[in-house]
Amino acid sequence: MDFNFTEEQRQFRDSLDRYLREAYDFDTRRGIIGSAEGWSRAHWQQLAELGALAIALPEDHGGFGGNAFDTLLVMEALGRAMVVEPYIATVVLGAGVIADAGSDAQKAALLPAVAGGEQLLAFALGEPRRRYALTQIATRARQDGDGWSISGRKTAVLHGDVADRIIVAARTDGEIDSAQGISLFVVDADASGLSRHGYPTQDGQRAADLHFDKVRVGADALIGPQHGALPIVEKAVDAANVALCAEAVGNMAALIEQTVNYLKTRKQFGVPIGSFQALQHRAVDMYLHAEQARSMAYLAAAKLEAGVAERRRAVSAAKVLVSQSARFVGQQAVQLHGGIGVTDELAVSHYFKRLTMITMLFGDVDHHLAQFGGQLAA
Amino acid sequence: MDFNFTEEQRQFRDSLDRYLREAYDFDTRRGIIGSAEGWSRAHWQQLAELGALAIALPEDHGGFGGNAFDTLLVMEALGRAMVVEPYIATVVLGAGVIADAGSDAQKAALLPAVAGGEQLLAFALGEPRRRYALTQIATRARQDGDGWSISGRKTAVLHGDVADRIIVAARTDGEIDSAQGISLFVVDADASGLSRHGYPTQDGQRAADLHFDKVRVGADALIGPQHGALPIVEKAVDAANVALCAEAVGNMAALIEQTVNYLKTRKQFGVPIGSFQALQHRAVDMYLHAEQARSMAYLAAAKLEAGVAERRRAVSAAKVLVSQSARFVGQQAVQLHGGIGVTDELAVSHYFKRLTMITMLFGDVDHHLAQFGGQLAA
Amino acid sequence: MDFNFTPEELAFRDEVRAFVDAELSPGLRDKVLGGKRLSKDDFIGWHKALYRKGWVAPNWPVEYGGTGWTAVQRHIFEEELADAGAPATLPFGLRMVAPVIMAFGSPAQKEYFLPRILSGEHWWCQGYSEPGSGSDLASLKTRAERQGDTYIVNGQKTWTTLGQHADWIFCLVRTNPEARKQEGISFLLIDMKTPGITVRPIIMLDGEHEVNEVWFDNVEVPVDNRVGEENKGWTYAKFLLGHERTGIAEIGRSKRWLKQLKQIATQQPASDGGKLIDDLRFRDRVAQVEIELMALEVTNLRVIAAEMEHKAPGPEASLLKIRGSEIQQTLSELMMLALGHDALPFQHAALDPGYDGPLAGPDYGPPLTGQYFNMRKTTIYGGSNEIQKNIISKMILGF
Amino acid sequence: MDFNFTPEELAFRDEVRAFVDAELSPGLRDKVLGGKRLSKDDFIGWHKALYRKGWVAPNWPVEYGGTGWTAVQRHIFEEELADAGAPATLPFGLRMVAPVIMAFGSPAQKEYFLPRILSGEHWWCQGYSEPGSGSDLASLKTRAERQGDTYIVNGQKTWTTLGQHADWIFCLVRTNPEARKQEGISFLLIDMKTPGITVRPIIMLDGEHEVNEVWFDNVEVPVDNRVGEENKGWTYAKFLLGHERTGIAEIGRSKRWLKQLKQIATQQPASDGGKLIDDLRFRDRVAQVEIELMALEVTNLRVIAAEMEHKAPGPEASLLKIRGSEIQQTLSELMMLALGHDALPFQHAALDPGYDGPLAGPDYGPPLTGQYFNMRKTTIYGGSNEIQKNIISKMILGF
Repeated sequence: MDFNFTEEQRQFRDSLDRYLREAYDFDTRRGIIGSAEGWSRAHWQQLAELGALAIALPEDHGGFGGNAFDTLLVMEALGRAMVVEPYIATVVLGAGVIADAGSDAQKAALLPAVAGGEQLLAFALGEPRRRYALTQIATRARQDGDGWSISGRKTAVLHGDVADRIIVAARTDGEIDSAQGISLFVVDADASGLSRHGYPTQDGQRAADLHFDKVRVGADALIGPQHGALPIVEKAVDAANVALCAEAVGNMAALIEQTVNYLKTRKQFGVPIGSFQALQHRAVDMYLHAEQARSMAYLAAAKLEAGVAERRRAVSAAKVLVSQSARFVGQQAVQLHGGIGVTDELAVSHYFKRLTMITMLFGDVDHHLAQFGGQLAA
Repeated sequence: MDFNFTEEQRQFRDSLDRYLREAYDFDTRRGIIGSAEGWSRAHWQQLAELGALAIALPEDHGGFGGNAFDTLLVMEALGRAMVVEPYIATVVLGAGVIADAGSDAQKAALLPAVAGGEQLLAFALGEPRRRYALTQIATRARQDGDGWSISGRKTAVLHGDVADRIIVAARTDGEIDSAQGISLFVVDADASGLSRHGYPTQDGQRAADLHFDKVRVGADALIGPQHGALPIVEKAVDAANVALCAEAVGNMAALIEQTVNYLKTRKQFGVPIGSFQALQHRAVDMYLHAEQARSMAYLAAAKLEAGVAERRRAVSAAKVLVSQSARFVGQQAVQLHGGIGVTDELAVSHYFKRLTMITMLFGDVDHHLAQFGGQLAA
Repeated sequence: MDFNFTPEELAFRDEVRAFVDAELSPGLRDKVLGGKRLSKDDFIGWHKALYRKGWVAPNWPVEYGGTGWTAVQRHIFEEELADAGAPATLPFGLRMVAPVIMAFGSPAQKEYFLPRILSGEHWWCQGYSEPGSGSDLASLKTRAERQGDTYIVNGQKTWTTLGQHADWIFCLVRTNPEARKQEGISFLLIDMKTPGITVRPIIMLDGEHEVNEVWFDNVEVPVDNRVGEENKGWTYAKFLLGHERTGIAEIGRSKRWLKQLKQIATQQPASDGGKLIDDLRFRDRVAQVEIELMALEVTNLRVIAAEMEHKAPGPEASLLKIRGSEIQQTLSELMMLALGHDALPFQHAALDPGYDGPLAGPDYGPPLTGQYFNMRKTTIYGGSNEIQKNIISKMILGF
Repeated sequence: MDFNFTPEELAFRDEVRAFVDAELSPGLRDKVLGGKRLSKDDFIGWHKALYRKGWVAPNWPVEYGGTGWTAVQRHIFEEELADAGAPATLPFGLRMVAPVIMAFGSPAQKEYFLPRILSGEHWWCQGYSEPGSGSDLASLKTRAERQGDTYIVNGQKTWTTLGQHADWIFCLVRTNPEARKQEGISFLLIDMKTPGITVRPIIMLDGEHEVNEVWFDNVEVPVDNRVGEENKGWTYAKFLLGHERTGIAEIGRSKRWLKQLKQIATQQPASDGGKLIDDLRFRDRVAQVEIELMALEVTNLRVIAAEMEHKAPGPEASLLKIRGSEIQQTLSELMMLALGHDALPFQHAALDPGYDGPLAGPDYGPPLTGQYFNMRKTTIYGGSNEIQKNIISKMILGF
């Protein structure tokens, strides 16, 4: 057991933090959100140059071969700066699925391009009128010659409007809710029959509803085994949840720092409001939540390569606790800022909104509590 | 609508409070708990003389014909003083069942004697290895000549060791968990075949495990319809829960008063600890809980004579909220007292223990949340 | 104690229902129930309908145009209107400045302002808070210097709700900078058309324009527009704050939201493909908040009954504010949670009545996430819940 | 970062398990796991077994008889012992007074006391708190007046855990009543057999005798039994308090309780007649506390790793105290709740080993309600959680 990051990891984190602090401040972010695209290709390229996109990708395909803790460090830094670029969609989900289950040809085609910042990916999973269960897939892929024809609707696809390629989960067999019969395909974003309705999200990022209307892909579009992609989907979603947990840890660290500073400087009744014990203790509770959340993010990262049951258990546990912490820290940061906390002007409300969305992406507290409770080891 | 008590009710409450304040202080109570019997016949007689036992019993049988709000006022006063005498067992449950469903002969035989303080009753419902569902009754009553033979075990029967007569819920038909086939009987405490193992309870009261081994009773022992007693049991338990809620309201009022006084007088760091804002706000939270609990106790009392669905809904709602309040107020009262709060010496730990048991008697929070949620009106 | 309505109360409820049926247009009703943006005309139209019926100011004495209702009647009225989807009347004229004018205003002020507040001719807004003075209201810095019959006002107010529509603003201003901070304040009524007043929008975290900054640059206000005595404004301010908290429990709206939450949870899917309302965990969350709301409703009635006896709003109003705001927050949070991934899209345009563009998720979805964000204000405004706890601590528990 | 045990760590765990298998008697194990009362001999017997193995003082430097383990080894050791049902070693000698003697004691004190603490020959108790000084420890009033080579001690200590068995007590006493309250305190080691000492039991809310009052009536203490300098005792006291919090997260015991909770919930019925553990609501409560405990375990390891780097216990220990105590309380509460109506009987005698009288409810039932009551102390003792929050507020957040 070892509970320290390596010297290389610390240096990498520091360089990333330094870059974001200098180049990606709150006003810069506001400008990016307000732009037509809603994200910045220039900053994405900078992240690529810093190695942040390649860090955890396999060395054979342009990556640095890092592990889940490297991804965690990146996500925490992105969280501190509230970066809106498509890291989870492209790197964690998209490249993650390819690295995990793609053919050599798929890896060679996509991973170096992701690492270099040239390719954006998205992962189309959720569907209208469905909630969080990963088996609730109605989108169909039918064999069509030696390829496939995909039809169905996907919703709230993270960065689905800006991605160059979409990895889509579709049913090649079985009924909705069946664990069998799910397959994954990679589809060009400009494929004929694929229409995208993009929109900003509540937290300043982008997402899209996708409509697949007999979208034709070749046999080489299939990722992993036909009918048997559920384990790949599960692992990808677990990885995304760990990334979200790490991002939330970064969000919370920044938010607590800003809140404590505010309490120390904002004066009422002639004294800093941070001199009121009830507010001090609230800040302490925020700190306690954030520290416990950090521990769970670490634990989940550590278990990401463990056996399936152990992995899923740890990830659900982390998502429960991090979400509860995110909710408390976000709500209280707003509350302690008072009126200014509910305006668009300060970063605090933006952190709060991102933290709120994190608690609802890829399974909320109830969903993960159910999943964890179903594996309650005696 | 009217949210005030009548002048008579206020006077009655005041006289009861005055008596208990003068004659039933904490040391007196300690002496009663430490006695061999664990309750005081003298104080019981005083309560009878004050009219507290008769207040809500029917006028035809020695009572004053009061309503659920009168019982509520009594219970709140008993709660303030932490009275350990068998009011719920004898008056609310025992006499309540007789008044609700007993024959004229049963009423005549039992109610005046209860009102006068001469008869103690107990209600034998819960069984070993069962939880809170009222249909989980395995005790059997078999027809035996023109009477009945009762066999089975009852546990945690409130004041079951001191009662003169036991009202027992037994199955005359059907299997465990069946709503049909439950009947009620009144049994002499010294009946042959009935053995009692009495014990003190965690909150300074008394209870007993009862073993019915072919206990023979006559046909006139049946209370209400054969096989059809579940509605009577439900109503009795609802009434007991309202009484417990009212008692908890009294407990909490006294506990908050004592805690606030302690905070104002206990000094640390040269100042009363009540000058610390975090502790003040904790006391405020106790007050908020207690006020909401009081409202729910009133609401449940108001609905005790309403239709079954409305009654059960209100009672479960009250039990949920009052229990949650009782838990918070009890725990925080102990915490705010510090070390002295976890000793046997002060009343605070005794209130805490009683409040804790109240949350677990006749259904805990989860049980009543389930019951309420099952009737979630759209 | 009697929790049942009397026949008279039931008849009154029927009268209220008949009025709402007749006067509340389906269009306005659907806007309110659907969480769409309300226009200035929406508010004024409904205000005038209530005015015509004589019901716009239940909190006013009968001689000024009040209704003379009992506490129970007011409870019925508020609950029925909220349930039906009527817009709330705005408090700034009817429930804030009007009681101050009645209690402390000059005969001329009463005669001029009160009828226009009642009729809805004047839209009022509030000039209390400043950027530097939130909970510590008395530290306000906006100055009014007297020059003959005129005050020259300079400074800045903030959090001015719907000030963009207002005809008049009531302001606390500092008329004596030398005195202790509570003792140099006066209470002015200022025409928003006066030269030198600038209103700037503040965008809230949900992207909406609801509050404003109001800047005063050498604004001339006649001394006749001062309420009461010079430098005694703090007394009137405290009087107003006591009245402001009436109705702050927002029970009517919360009951409507609870109903809406159940409808949404009946329509939204659970993870297993069934209905979300049948998911035990979600159902328990709904049940819990329903129970808390039941308790708050009784508490509210108990407090009103006690106030009727003592004839003045007491510190118990702080209890209603705290629990009422928490319940509103919980309800809005549950409605958002019910959406699952449909909570994610930010669909600003879809809140405009008549929007018929593309929609992500169900049609009831677009307002819900922003509503949750917006409701965070309820534990902050009108005296933050921390301030309310200080009040209870001092006034009720005696610390 | 690596959350897996190394082969060496796994081998060490096997060694610990083999030791426990060989040395922990089934009788003692069952007492601990069954929540029965432990006798003085139970504690001492297990202490001596650890002493013989050289494992009784993992927190001591090797030169005094410590183990020289890594933080991970200590973690493994504590967890294995707790899981197996070994009694905890008592902190008063090993983890409170011993570090103070090592750091500030005279050579003679070190030579005399440390081996006897290690071997278990001396049972120590703590003389810190007084009735008037809880969180405000420095306000203590017990006086020690110097007369030649002797201090004459008068006063009262309280909350003296297991003082009824103790051979020695370490005391904070006031040697200079004139000085500022922190500056007139000395640290004395007092033989409990000295004339003038009276120990009186305090009965706790669960009916148990665990703590005591200790009265000093003209007790003569040799000046040689003072640790360090006169009037510098507050420095040593703070040093001790820093060490006291090590291990206060009680993770080993909480993990054992979690296991026990699941066993109980598997045996207890649900209202529908099934198993309680299959009741979703109860299962969720268990899951929630398990998740919090998982987090605390990692936090504990992170804090220990940081301490190994910085070589001193920091204010992060307050975090462990707060969350550790809350988790213990939750676990004890859930075990009680699992009992349903079986939580009601007060069966004091059934906690004695060998009790075979009548029993109400299941055999694991009798200790559980009292245990919940008793655990309320964990957020009070060792510096209440409010005090811990003050520490974090000041030392970590910088307020």
